[in-house]
This record gives sequence, C-alpha cells and structure tokens, in this order.
Amino acid sequence: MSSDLIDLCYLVAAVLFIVGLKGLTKPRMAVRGNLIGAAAMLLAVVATMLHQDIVSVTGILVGVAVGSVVGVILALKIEMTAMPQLVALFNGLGGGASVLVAGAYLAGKEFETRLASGACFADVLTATAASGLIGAVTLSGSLVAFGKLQELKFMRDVSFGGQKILNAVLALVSLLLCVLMVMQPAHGVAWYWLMSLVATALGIFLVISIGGADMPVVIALLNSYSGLAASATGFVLNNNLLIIAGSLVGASGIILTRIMCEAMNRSLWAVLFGTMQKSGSSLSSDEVYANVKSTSPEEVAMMLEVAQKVLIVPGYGMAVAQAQHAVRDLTNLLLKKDIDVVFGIHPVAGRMPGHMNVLLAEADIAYERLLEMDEVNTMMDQVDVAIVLGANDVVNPLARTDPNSPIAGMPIIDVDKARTVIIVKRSLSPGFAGIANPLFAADNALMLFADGKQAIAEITKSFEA
Amino acid sequence: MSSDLIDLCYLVAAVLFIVGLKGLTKPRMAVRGNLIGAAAMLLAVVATMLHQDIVSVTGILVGVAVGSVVGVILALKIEMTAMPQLVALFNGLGGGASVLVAGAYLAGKEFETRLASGACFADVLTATAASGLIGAVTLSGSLVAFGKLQELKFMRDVSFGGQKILNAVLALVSLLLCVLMVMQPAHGVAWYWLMSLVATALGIFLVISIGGADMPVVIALLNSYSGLAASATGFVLNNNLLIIAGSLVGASGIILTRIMCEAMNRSLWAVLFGTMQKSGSSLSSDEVYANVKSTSPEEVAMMLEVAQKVLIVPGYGMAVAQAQHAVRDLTNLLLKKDIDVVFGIHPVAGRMPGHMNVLLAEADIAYERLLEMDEVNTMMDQVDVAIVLGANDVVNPLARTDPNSPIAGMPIIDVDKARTVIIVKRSLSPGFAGIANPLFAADNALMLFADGKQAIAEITKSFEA
Amino acid sequence: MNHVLMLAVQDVANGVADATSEAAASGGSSASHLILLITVFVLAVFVGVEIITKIPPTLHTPLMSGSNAISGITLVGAVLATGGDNGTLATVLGFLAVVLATMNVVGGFVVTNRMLAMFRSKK
Amino acid sequence: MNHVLMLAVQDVANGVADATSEAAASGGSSASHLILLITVFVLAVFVGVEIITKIPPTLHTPLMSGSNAISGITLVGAVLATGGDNGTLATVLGFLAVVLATMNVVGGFVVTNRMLAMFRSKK
Ligand SMILES: NC(=O)c1ccc[n+]([C@@H]2O[C@H](COP(=O)([O-])OP(=O)(O)OC[C@H]3O[C@@H](n4cnc5c(N)ncnc54)[C@H](OP(=O)(O)O)[C@@H]3O)[C@@H](O)[C@H]2O)c1
Ligand SMILES: NC(=O)c1ccc[n+]([C@@H]2O[C@H](COP(=O)([O-])OP(=O)(O)OC[C@H]3O[C@@H](n4cnc5c(N)ncnc54)[C@H](OP(=O)(O)O)[C@@H]3O)[C@@H](O)[C@H]2O)c1
Repeated sequence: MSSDLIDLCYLVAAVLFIVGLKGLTKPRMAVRGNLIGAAAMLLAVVATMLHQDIVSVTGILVGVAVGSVVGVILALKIEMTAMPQLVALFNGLGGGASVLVAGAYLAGKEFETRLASGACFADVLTATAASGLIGAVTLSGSLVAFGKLQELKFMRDVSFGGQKILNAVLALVSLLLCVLMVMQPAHGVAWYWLMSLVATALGIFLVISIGGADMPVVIALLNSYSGLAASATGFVLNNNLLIIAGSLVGASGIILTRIMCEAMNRSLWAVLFGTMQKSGSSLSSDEVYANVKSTSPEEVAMMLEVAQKVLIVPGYGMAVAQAQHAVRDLTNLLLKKDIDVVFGIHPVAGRMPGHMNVLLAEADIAYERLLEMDEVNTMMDQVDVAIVLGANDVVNPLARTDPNSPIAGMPIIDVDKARTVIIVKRSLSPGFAGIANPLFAADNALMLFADGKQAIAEITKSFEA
Repeated sequence: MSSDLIDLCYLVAAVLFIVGLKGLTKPRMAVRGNLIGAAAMLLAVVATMLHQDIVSVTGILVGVAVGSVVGVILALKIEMTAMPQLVALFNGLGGGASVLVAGAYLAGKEFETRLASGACFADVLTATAASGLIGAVTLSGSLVAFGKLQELKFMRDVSFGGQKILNAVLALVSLLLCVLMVMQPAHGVAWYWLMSLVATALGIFLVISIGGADMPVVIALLNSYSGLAASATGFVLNNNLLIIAGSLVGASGIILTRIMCEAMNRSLWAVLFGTMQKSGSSLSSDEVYANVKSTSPEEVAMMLEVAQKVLIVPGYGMAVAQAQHAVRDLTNLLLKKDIDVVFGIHPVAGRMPGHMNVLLAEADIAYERLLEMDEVNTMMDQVDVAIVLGANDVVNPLARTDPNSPIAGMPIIDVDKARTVIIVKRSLSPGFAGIANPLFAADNALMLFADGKQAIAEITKSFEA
Repeated sequence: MNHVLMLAVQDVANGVADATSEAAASGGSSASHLILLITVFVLAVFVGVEIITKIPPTLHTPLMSGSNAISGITLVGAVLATGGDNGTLATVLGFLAVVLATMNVVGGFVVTNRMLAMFRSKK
Repeated sequence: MNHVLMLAVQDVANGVADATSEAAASGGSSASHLILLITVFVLAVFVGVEIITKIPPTLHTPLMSGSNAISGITLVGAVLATGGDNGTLATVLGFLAVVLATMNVVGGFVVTNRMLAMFRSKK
C-alpha cells in the first residue's frame, strides 16, 4: 500500500476521531460517537500494518491479541465505582507505550542511518525526548494515582520536607538529560534511558504527595500530557494522525482539569503543589459537633411518608458504599407513592467529573431527574427532605461562610436551606477537604450513621412496612 | 527574511484570524475580533513583502495605497442601508483578484520553468484552474447581484426559455476548458483565459435570473466560493495561510446560506434555479383586498396613547425608507410615556441576515429591545398595537394557511394575533415573494399608506401634540 | 450542522481523489505534502464550522462583511505575483490583483468595524 | 476558554522557537514541512477546544475515558516499531509498546461504550 494512501487513511481516521468526539456532545449520539472513534483507531492500525516498511505482522498481531484480551477483561470486569482507577491505569499504560516507542525509534534502523549520515535532526530528537519525558511521567504518575484511588495501604499521602526542591531537581535533571540527548545524538540512547528513569521518579514524587481526592485532576492533566506525548511522537514519525489525535486528547485533558479546578475554586497550582493549608480560624470539630442529633432509618421513613419533594445529594460515599441500586429502589418506591424525587449533582461530587451521573445511570435512574447544582439551589425552599448520601465537602456551608477555610468560595449545594436534612455517613469524620462540617450540627439536620447502602435499604424496608 | 520565518508569520496570522472570528461570537468583543483579523491580514502582507523573491515593492505599495484609499472611501461613505450592495461589490473584487493572481502565476517564471522541466504538476494546474473558475463566477455573479440590489434599471429579473440549458452548457464548457488546461499545460495560458471568459458569462447568467431578495443567499454562497478559491490559490502557492483563511470563509458562507434558506424554508436549489412558482390557489389581490381599512398618522398616535405594549416589526421597507432614526425618536417618546416598546426581528427581514439589527443599532436602539421571532410570537397576545414597518412577506399569514403559496411553511411573525395591527407601506403592492397579503384586509388591521420615514415622523409629531 | 460536516468529509473525499491521481503522477514525498495541505484544509473547515455556528444572528451581517474581508487574503498571492520578477505581464496582472484585493480587504474590515462599533455603543 | 486559547497560541510560540532553531540547523524545505506539522497541531487544538467545551457535564467521565482511549494512538507508532526490521531490541520494545497501547485503546473504548450504553438505556 503506497505511503500516500496510508496518509489518506490517516486523514480519514483523524476526521473520524473529530466526528466521534462531536458525538459526545449529545447523550443520544454518544454511543455512536464512541464507536466511530474506535473504527477510526482500527482503520489507522490496519493502514499502518500495510505500510511497506512492515516486514512481519506476527509480532504485532500477537501483541494486539494479548493487549485486547487483557483490556477487554479489565473493561468488563471492573466495578463502575472503580472507574477513576481504571482510567488512571489505562492512562499509565499509554504513557508507558510512548516511552517504549521512542526507545524503539532510537534502537531502530532509521535513527542509525540518520546518525551515520551525520545530518543534524534536532527536531526529531527533541520530539523523541519530549515523548519519552512526558510518557515516563505519565506512566509513573498515573500508576501512583491508581494506587491512591485503590486506597492501597502503602500509598498514603506521603509528604516530607524539601519535597518541592526534590521535584524541582528531578525536573531540571530530566530536562538537562533531554538537552544532552539532542546535543550528542551519538550517546542519545544512553541519555534517553537515563532521562526516562529520572522522569519516572519525578512522576512518582509529583503525585505521591497529592491528596487522593485530587487524583482526578492529576489524571486529567496526565491524560492531556499523554496526548501531547502522542503529538510529539507524531512529529518524530512525521505522522499527522498522531499529531491530530494527540492534540484532541491534550485539549480535552486541559479543559477537564480547568472545569474541576474551577468547581473546587482552587488554582491548578494549588492542587498540584499546595498541600491544603489547614484553616486556623474554623473551630475544632468538638465545638462544631457539640449538639449533633442522630436518627434511625424508621424515623427517616416516616418523614418521607409526609414529604412532597425529596432531594438526594450523592457524594463519594455513595460510590464507596455502591449504594446506587439501593437508591434506585427507594426512588421508585417514593415515585410510586407519587412523592417527587430529584438528585442534586455537584460538579465535583465523587472522584471524577460526572462520576455520580455514571453511577446513577448504571442504576437506571432517568437522567432527567439529575439536576445540576444551580438548578437545585434555586428550588431548595420547596424541598421537604434532603438526603445527603455520602457527600460532605460539596454540602459544607463553611464554603459560603468561612473565608479562610480551605474550600472557601467553592460553590456548594445549599441543602441546609431545605426543610429537613438527613446526612447518611458512617461517622463524623471529615471528607476529602479534611474539615469539620457545621451542617451536621444544624437545627434542621439529622445524622444517620451507617454504611450508605444499608442505610438506604433499611429506609426502603421500613417505608414499605 | 527566511521563508521559514515567513511561514511562521503566516501561521500566527492564521491563528489570529481564528481568534478574531471567535470574537464575533460575543457582541462585546466583536470590535476587537475584527481588529485582530485586520492585524492578521497586515502581518500576512508585510511578511509576504519581505519574501526573498520580492524584487521591488514599489508596485505593491502603490497598488495597496490605491486600493486602501478607494476601499476606505467606499466603506465610510456608504449608507448603512446599502450594506448588502457593498458586500456584494467587495466580494466581486475579491473574486476578480483571484482570477488575476492565477493568471499572473501562469504568466510568471515558476510556471515557465516547471513547464520547461516537463515534470507533471497536475495538482498545481488543477488548483490554478479552480481558483480561476470560481474567481470568475464570483466576480461576475457578485457584480450582477450588486446591480440588482442597487435596483439598477437594466438589471430587472431577466428570464428566458432554455436558460437552465444555457447555464448547464456554460458550466460544462468551463469545466472542459479547465480539464484541457490541466492536460495541455503548454497551451495552459490560452485555455485559462478562455475558461475565465466563459466562467464570467456563467456567473452573469446564473445570477441575472434570481430574484432581488434572494441576492443575500447568492452573495453568501459566492462568498463561500471565493473562500474556496482562496484555498485553491493556497494549494497553488503551497501557502497554508491562504488555505486556512479560505476555508474559514468557505465555512461561514455555507452556514449563512443554510440559515437563510431554512428561515425562508426553501431549498438552496429552489433559491438558485427555482423561479418562484406563482401559486395557483391563493386568490387574486382584488378579492383579498376587498375590504382594506386605511388610517391616518393622527389616528395611530391616538391608539398609541392608550397602548400598554407596542411591537414594531421592521422589514425591507424600513431600509428603503431609511426610517430607522424616525423609529428611534418614536420609541424614545413612547418609552418616556412609559409605554413598553419591543421590536420583532424576523431572521430574513430585509435583504441580509441581521440587516434590521444593524440598522436599528445604527439608530442607537438598545439591542435588548430586539427580540427574535419565536420570542415575540409567544408574547403576541399582550401586544396592543403592532406596527409593521415596510415588512410584508415576513408577516404574511398565507405562510401558515395556504400550503401551496410560494412562502408556504416559512415561519412568520404572527402580528395578526395582536390586538391592532398598523401596516406602514406605500401601496398594496406585494413584497419580494410577489403574493397578496391577507393580513392587510384583516379586521384588526389598518393600512397607513405612506413612505415609512414620513409616516413614523408624522405619528411622532401628532403624538407629541 | 451534519450537512456541513458532510461537506468537510466530501472535501476529504475529493482530496483523496486529487491526491491519488497526483500520487500516481509524481512520486511520494510531494504527494504526502499535498495530503498535509489537505489535512490543514479539512481541520480549518472544522474550526470554521464550530466557531461560526456559535455567532449570534445579530452579528450575521458583520460576519458576512468580515469573512468577506478575510477572503481578500488572495492579496498575499497578488503581492507575490507583483513583487517577483516575472516579466511585465505577470507584474501588471499582479498589480491589478493587488488593487482589487486591497479594496476588498481594507474596505471590508473598515465597514465591518463601522457596523460593530454601533453595536458596542449600546451599553 | 481564552486561557485555553492562550495555550494554543503558546504552542505556536514554542513552535516558533523549535522551528527557528531547527531552521538554523537544517535547510529550508524540511523546516517548512515542520511548520506544516505545527499548523496541523495548532488547528487540531482549536478543533478540540471548540468541540470539547460543548460536551455536557453528564458525559465528562465517558469523555475522560474516551479521550484516554484515543491517546492510545501511539499504538500506530508501536506497530511501525515492531513490524519494521529494526533488529531485536527495537522489535522487543515495540512489541511491549503494542501490548500496552492496545490495552489502553481497546480497554478504553470498551469501558466508555459500557458507560455510554447505560446513558442511552434511559428512555
Ligand atoms: N469529582 C471530582 O471530579 C473531584 C475532583 C477533585 C477533587 N474532588 C473532591 O472530592 C470531594 C468530593 O466531595 P464529596 O462530598 O462527594 O465527598 P467527600 O467530601 O470526600 O466526602 C465523602 C463522604 O462520604 C462518606 N463515606 C465514605 N464511605 C461511605 C460509605 N460506605 N457509606 C456512607 N458514607 C460514606 C465519608 O464519611 P464517613 O467516612 O464518615 O462515612 C465522607 O465524609 C470534594 O472535596 C472535591 O473537591 C472531586
Ligand atoms: N433578510 C435576508 O437575509 C433575506 C434573504 C433572502 C431573501 N429574503 C427575502 O426578503 C423578504 C424580506 O421580507 P420583508 O417583509 O422584510 O420585505 P418584503 O416582503 O420584501 O416587503 C417589503 C415591503 O416594504 C414596502 N416598502 C418598500 N419601500 C418602502 C418605503 N420607502 N416605505 C414604506 N414601505 C416600503 C414594500 O411595499 P410598498 O412597495 O407598497 O411600499 C414591500 O411590500 C422575504 O421574502 C425574504 O424571504 C431575505
């Protein structure tokens, strides 16, 4: 197949990627969009295998087979609640791949001949270095993020003095090594692998100290980097499909990052390097929780019986408890008794943007019922019972009241303005932001200490009774 | 200046064009956007003049000077009401330019050498032919459109038997000549000019038979073509700035065309080739206009005195009468007497999309008062007096009632549903679509036969009195 | 929208046609260069479509005259034709092209600015 | 938005940096080719930004996993590295790259599809 035809296939594939992404702008067309994207990828790979430089495809086919099997199994076995981890994992693998590709290029014929020819090819080397550097950081960073999201023991938030300095040093060294590699192509290979090693370390130390709940930001950012890495590889292989696909990913990553940061109103910098300053002003939890009233599933059931409009605000806890199906049952029951039920989805509830939407969609809850923050806040005065299910920071009034709390200014769902608020969580322990939540002690608030799933299930049971 | 640096300037210019266009998405930022676009153009031209192949810039500077002076004068002297003509004129000039550029290329050194070398360069020739063809059609077509919009006598809608055939023949011949030109580069020059000649004729005959009010569609389409012509030139000169700018223009032209066609609900094809079929069913004007009641400015003034909410629906007539300033005065007067005044802007009122908005903006009418069709239609029952100022088709109820009228199904502003309707026009003569308008004979309708400007002025006068 | 997308996709298709014919004609590298140009074209069309569909009706007339001004970009080609030493004929043609294109560009931007200024003036 | 635009513009700037250095290094043509590649990059960024800002919050998780799958496009590079006769080392590295990239791609698309299917299932 002539290289021109291949380039044309690449162009078509690029267009398909764009069309596919456009599909995601409408929930109805989203599935098709994703399939179009997959088709584009297939086209690209097949076209590549027909390239004249390809002498044997066995290795490729084996690799693809292995990869596909593992990938599919992972994708189908995974719990919906573990989505963030999975994305982190895949992202890491992608990063690893681009490290290896760049490495393979340096070990390959073309590099050899170019080197022999003595002609300068700074651009190619720069791109190679870049894709190696970004790839390595993405690889290790994503895997750490994966670990944190899996809540693996040995991944507790590590932070030690001079960490910033260490990171700075590692970053500088790896950049230096990149420069060396471009300057002395002859020793390029050596410099490259050394650089990759340092970059891997950098990735680990960068992410290890970031709080677990910030992982989504990290992942989105790393994802955008892995996109840029792909673009860089595209410059190496002078392949415009890689460049286009890469920059699409880069853009999406950056945008998601910004959305998350704005929703938490923290700067990206604060997320990456600012270990959340413990707020001096806000009072100790003992004071805050002086008079917390707790309640029982039966009591809640009774309140629901007399309610007109019920608001459910899910949070990370719902994911942990995997309570979405229990919630679905309760919702249907209430609707049958025609009590109106709506869900208040905070942009950063859970651990990924749209995390709650996915879980509730999994439990077959019609997405007309999922309202965005502003919408629910405007209708809050009509809400009789607000059930806060494993959410904490996203309903913490301190964000409005206390200017020097770490979440100050973060827009929240004003459940405290509802008639009654039931907070379902296992303890008084804080959420990700690690601060006490005055809501729990509010006059119209009742705590229901239990695992989210059980709690909801019991409410449903005593409601039916 | 090295050709690489120039290419980079081009890239920057392209980005600026895009950023500039983005500016137009927000009225506030629009002016800046336009300036950014102009800056991009300046950058591009200056960078080009620094190209090593440029031996003397005197000719260029003279040309630019002449062009700028004429352009500025035209742009500043022109009446806002004559905007459509001006755009048509400029568009034609652009088309002419690309014909000449392609011609110059064929007369130039590079072509000579390439020809001598005997190497095939079908792609370049194809692009040259394309830019010549499109350019020529754009040139003559736009000038005819200009003439029609100026309502030059000798430009009456000409239509004679076998016109479609003639157009088809001309189109085929010019395409044939393009092919010949690519096949026989040796005689390329001759074929090229011959083709341009035929294409010019084609442009004339294509547009001459299209109704005056459809000129905006034609212009938008030709504009998009001239964009594609620029892209084609870009392929000739292998210059990505031309390609990018050209395709931006191409897209905008196509999209505007579609918007207009949808608002008229006619297919593009019908606009270009369908001479509007006179509708058999709809009754003769005599019957329709059996009992038309007419009124006087004084009477209208009295009605306004007792009105709560006044709706003004401007149309092409307001542009012809240049009544926008008179309207402004009336509006302010009514507002002072706190009578609420809103404007209903039909998407294809006037002769360009957004035509009315520009005129009313010129008259300093706050654009919060300009409501879109759907918005006014929903609030129509609260309107006490609706003043239809030189609009006709866009308020013709036949569009709703008579399925085989030429404007059947075109969404209209339902002024007939207002308490009272005043129609300001000079006669009972039809609008562009050339059909009678039952609205004029409706029970709640009163005709005010006068020139738009005078009529409004007199109303204002007797209102003050 | 999709209609316009189709348009873009068609362009690709035509691109394919051109390029292959041309690939047949002359050797690899130049063709893949051509393909790069086509890629640029297609991407630019996407950008254009995405942005322009966001422009509000109020600004459609300025959009029309503004994009018309941009289409005067052929001025660049005209400049090259005039300035290079290509013999009298090319120079003359180029000169005329420069004049026309400049009128299109300058006039277009000025008149657009005039219109937009009106919009801005409203608070 | 603008912030992101700035990003794009920056890319251009960097592009300028690279390219000029590189222009200095090696001769014209290759550089102008590089610039074409940069152009493609910049345009693609614009397309990405325009489209992705239109995607509703509900679909942000699928977007994340989907774009993640697309980022596995390095698979193409991996295939080239594995299939070409580049000696054992390159082939082995390439093979590993193929495995990892495929997991990323296939897994990513499948899981995204799984999520989106749930959304569609609602009426
Ligand atoms: N969504 C994103 O994209 C994103 C990105 C970055 C950062 N974040 C951050 O993540 C946080 C999300 O806020 P959030 O309110 O959703 O979660 P949260 O503030 O982290 O609080 C989650 C709460 O759920 C409770 N919980 C845990 N397991 C539970 C179980 N099995 N049953 C019942 N309750 C359980 C915990 O209390 P107990 O331990 O007492 O049960 C905890 O207080 C925000 O601070 C946000 O800034 C989110
Ligand atoms: N806007 C666009 O982009 C666009 C594009 C394509 C086609 N069109 C077509 O253009 C038409 C626009 O509809 P329209 O209602 O705005 O205009 P219209 O239907 O063309 O009617 C204009 C009316 O204004 C009256 N008029 C002319 N000069 C006047 C003056 N000096 N004072 C008072 N009245 C005057 C005329 O009646 P008298 O002669 O009796 O005064 C005429 O009936 C539609 O058919 C639309 O399809 C518009």
